[in-house]
Amino acid sequence: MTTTMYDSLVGILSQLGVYQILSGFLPEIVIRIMLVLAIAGVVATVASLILAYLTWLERKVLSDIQQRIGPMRTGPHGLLQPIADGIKLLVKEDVHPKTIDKWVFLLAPIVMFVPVVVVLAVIPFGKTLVMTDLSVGIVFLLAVSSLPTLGIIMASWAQNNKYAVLAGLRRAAEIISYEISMVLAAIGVVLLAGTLSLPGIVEAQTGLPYIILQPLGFLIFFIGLLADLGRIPFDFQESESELVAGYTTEYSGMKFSFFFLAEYLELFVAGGILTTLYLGGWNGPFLPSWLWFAIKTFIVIWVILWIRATLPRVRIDQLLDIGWKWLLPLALLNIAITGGVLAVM
Amino acid sequence: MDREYVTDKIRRSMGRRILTDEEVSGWWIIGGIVTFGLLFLLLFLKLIHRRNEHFKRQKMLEEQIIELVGIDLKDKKMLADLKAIHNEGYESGEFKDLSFLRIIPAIITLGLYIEWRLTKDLMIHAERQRRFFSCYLGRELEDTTPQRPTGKYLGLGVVTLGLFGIYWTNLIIKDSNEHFKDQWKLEDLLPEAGMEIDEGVDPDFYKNIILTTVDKFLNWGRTCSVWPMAFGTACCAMEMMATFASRNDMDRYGMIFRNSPRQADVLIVAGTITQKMAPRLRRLYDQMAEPKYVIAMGACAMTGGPFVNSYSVLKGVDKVIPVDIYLPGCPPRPEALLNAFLQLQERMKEERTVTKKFERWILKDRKEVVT
Amino acid sequence: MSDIRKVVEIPINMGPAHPATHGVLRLRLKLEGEIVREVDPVIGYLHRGIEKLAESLTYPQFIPYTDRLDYAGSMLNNLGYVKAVEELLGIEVPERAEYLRVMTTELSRIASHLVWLSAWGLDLGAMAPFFYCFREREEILNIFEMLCGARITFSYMRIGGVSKDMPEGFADRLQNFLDIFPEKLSEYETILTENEIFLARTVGVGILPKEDAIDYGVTGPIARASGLEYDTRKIEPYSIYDRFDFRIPVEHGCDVYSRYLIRVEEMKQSMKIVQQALDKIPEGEIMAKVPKKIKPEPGRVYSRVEGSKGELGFLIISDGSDKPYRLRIRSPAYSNVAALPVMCENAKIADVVATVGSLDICLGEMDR
Amino acid sequence: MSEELLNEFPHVVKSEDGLLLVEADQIIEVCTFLKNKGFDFLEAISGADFEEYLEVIYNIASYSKPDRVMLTVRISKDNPILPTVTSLWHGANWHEREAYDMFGIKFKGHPKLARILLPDSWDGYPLLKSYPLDKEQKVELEDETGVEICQI
Repeated sequence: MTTTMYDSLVGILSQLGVYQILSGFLPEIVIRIMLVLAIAGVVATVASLILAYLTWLERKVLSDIQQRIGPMRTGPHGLLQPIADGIKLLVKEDVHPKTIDKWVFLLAPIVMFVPVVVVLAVIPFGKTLVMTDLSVGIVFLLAVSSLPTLGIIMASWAQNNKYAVLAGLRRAAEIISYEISMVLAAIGVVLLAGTLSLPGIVEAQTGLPYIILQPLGFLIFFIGLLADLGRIPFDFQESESELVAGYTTEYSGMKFSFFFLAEYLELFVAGGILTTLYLGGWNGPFLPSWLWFAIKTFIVIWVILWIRATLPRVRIDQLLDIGWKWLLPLALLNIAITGGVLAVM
Repeated sequence: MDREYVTDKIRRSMGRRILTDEEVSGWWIIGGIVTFGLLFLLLFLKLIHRRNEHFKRQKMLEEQIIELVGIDLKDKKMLADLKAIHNEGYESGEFKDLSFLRIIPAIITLGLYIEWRLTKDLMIHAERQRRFFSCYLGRELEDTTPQRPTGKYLGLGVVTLGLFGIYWTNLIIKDSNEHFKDQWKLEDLLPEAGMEIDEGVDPDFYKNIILTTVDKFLNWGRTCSVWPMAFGTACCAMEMMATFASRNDMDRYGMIFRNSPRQADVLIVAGTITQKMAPRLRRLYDQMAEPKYVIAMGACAMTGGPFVNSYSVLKGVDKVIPVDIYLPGCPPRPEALLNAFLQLQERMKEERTVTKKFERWILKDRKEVVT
Repeated sequence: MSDIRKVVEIPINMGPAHPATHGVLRLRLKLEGEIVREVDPVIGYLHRGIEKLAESLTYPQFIPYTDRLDYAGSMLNNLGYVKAVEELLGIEVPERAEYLRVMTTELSRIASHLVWLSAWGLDLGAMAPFFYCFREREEILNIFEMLCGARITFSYMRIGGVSKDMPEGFADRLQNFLDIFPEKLSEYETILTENEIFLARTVGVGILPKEDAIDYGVTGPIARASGLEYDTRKIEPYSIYDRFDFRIPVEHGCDVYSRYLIRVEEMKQSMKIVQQALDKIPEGEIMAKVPKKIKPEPGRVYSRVEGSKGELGFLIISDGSDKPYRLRIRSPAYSNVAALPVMCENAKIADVVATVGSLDICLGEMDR
Repeated sequence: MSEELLNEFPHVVKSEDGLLLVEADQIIEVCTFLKNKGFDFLEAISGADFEEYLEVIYNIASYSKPDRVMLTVRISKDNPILPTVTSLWHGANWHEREAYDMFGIKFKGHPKLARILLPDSWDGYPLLKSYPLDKEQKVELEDETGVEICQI
């Protein structure tokens, strides 16, 4: 059984004697709720800080590749840029065009944002930094991380804008093509680890990260992840030269910033998922476990940004082609090989 | 530079004095004592604000006077002297804004720090200013602002655990009020006197320090994150692209292109707008979310430019949409567009969304606040 | 109950303010899902009435307006116009001026192609080429600025010559640029030419068969990409183009990838021409003897040059006064865009974007 | 080339200032003849307004040789109609539309003779000498496409 963040927090509080004092006058369930809320709050705060700075990181990485310097004037080296952007978007007028489907329009950003935050609950950030150790963690993760698509489709429908509808249609069409292969690729990992729990998978990689044992699976999963993120080369939902601003065309102000943030949080979560499943999670010598996790995650994020800066966009039917004709058979092959090898050994 | 123009500017600087040189009442002290020092915090913020505004105005006034003397070029020695005295202001830190964050050391030192700083600043300022105007008017003016022994006061403050600060604050209020009054009298003596009040500025606006601070904060966010709408029609679009490319890199200022007008803050009208295009431009502008700004880039967007005689060209986009910044050139260089953005940022700093909202809400009976 | 299998055609409006239309071109599309069934280009959003304005301006006064036709490569328009007027007047241009003209126009062609490459890269979703291309373009503009003081709208050519001679240090700077540019060009090619995704997006897309190219009067890189070996510089050498060693690239792919290859090759060839011109440039006058008041005899002339987008023609009808009686500009992009519906038959939306980008349209010249 | 043309078509005349004048109803035949002779490149069709008549100028060149021909058709101002050459070159479509847009010259048999550069609601033909250079016209948002217009 893995130590979750809750357990370690209780341990620390008991050592300090705070827990005993609290339990003196509060029923246990209340304390539990309080502590869980506190943990959730801390994780959400840290995550939102990280994702705010991911926007900064992206701009800096892009500008470095494009021979510019990127944000410089807002704070030293543009460090306050995300905050300025946030303030700007917060106070920007929230336009509600006349033709929208109001409730769906309103709910879409939330539907997009919430699942991404929920996924954070199962990702093991470090040896003891696990919020919940679900026994079916990987299933939960794969299921919930594809929910934001619903938000995108809702948003594109609600706006009553043809460009947005096209973006939504594209998204709906593409998701099946890569999502199945992604899940199948993850089965290889599950077979090797023998567990569905994410901390379990990480522990199983103590000696050897699965990227070495499952190179094919890693590749399929990575491509699927890129498509899931909707980033170049697969940014059909927002391909600005074709669909103006894609599914956010009619959104402004705060609602737009929700989409914006959800996308970057997805990026962070994607880095976390890949690290957990294939790069050995928090495993690593010398450094503390959470630092290893952070380093690996940021390497993944950096690679994704690098791809964005250099590659053109593929066409939607080409992704569908890749998804159905290449990724799916390869993923099945991957399972067969993994299963076969495991059976023989 | 036109002499008339500079004189106008001086008059306008003087006109702003009803906004910047605000008289603070002594009742604040009583209020501070009653609220156990809470109101003092506000008072200090207000004093800092008043100091910044007054010094800023004086700086501008002096600069304009120097400009004027430079145009006349009768007395070269006087010009050099004025410049030297003016530059002292930079050296002593007088022309630099005192940050509101200074309130934190002020709280730690029970207000003594800020009192000391304000007294010192005022003394330096008054002394320098006296010399400046003496030089300009050609006769010795008397020093009206009393010299306060700051060191001694500081000692007294420490000994009385900050209680002396109450009296000291009173002195600051009084001294400053006196200084402003003298300053106004002095300004009326200037040969260029004759105020021109900047219309469209509500004098009450500056009184509300909290709201203006919030506005300042929001404006900071806005100025640092200006997202232009990618809208280029003709030649100017080339230079617009060049401005956002590697050499000039507008991303340094936090500016990135958005393709959807809903998410854009500023519409750069780069190029000729024809009669056929004009309604669409209007539609595009309407689709943008408030607050929105428009830069008319290039001669065509300003007036029609070289095509002004043509049957199909709109003679200036301001016939269709309101324009904030006019940027001449055919086409303007990237540096010029960059400068236009900096000018726009200056303009954005004058926004006061929260203050206006608050005033509409609280003072419903009052007339619409002038924008 | 309606048949749910029935395909609904969605009319959609691209432009005039759309990121992929490079200015204010408007496309009315009819979509069946992702597939474009009908493309209807709507132009005229930048119709500035230049042809009418020309009738109220004297011959030299019109030169600045030519800058604003194809603003990506203004020198070419300058040359097109002054050449037409010179033919009308029968003026012989001095050697040195001819060399300067060739150098500047070929540089202008490179600058124009660079703009095209950068914008097209953005259309395809590749951001890096935009920044790389503008980096080199800035250097070309600096060279132009050194020569005539302007970055975009040069008005460098005059009737009978050019306005300014090479300043000191110009040759070195130009030579320096010519030395570094091949390296940079290969940098773009690394990003694009053999990139799998790029190939998937461009090969076989936006096909314009040779017969259709002829049918629509398509010129420039697009015609050459459709297998037509047609370049005014070779077929009817004007100025001093017959003295230089260069070749006209021709591709037979008829698709947008061929157009890309053509333009990249053209940049190399232009560079070669500039190098030769720079090496051989003679000393001498830069202006011919031109009367103070330009008053051509009544008559008409149609003169054509090879612009960066194709054949740029000026038809001038003179009635003997100092203003053209009628001035007609044959703009290459006008004919090229007319062929767009052929190229976009049953394409995907993304293909339409790639195709429109590959045409290298310049609305100033198209709508005039 | 012009000699050959003059021999072939007796109605084609060379005017004193060297223009090849073609009768309006013969233009298709002349163009077909030229196209068969290798003049396959229609460069431009331009209009011009003269005091007594309107002119339509055809610039025809070849993709393979440097030769070119300039044909001129003179038509009356009251009834500016002549046959279209879109059956020979699809590229003529837009050129003829422009001539219609700017001069009001009507091309018989043209597939879609509508304004091209100016908005549909425009009144008058601006390149005619009688049209004042700076006569502005206010343009409303055309609503021919309904909802589409709401989008950028």
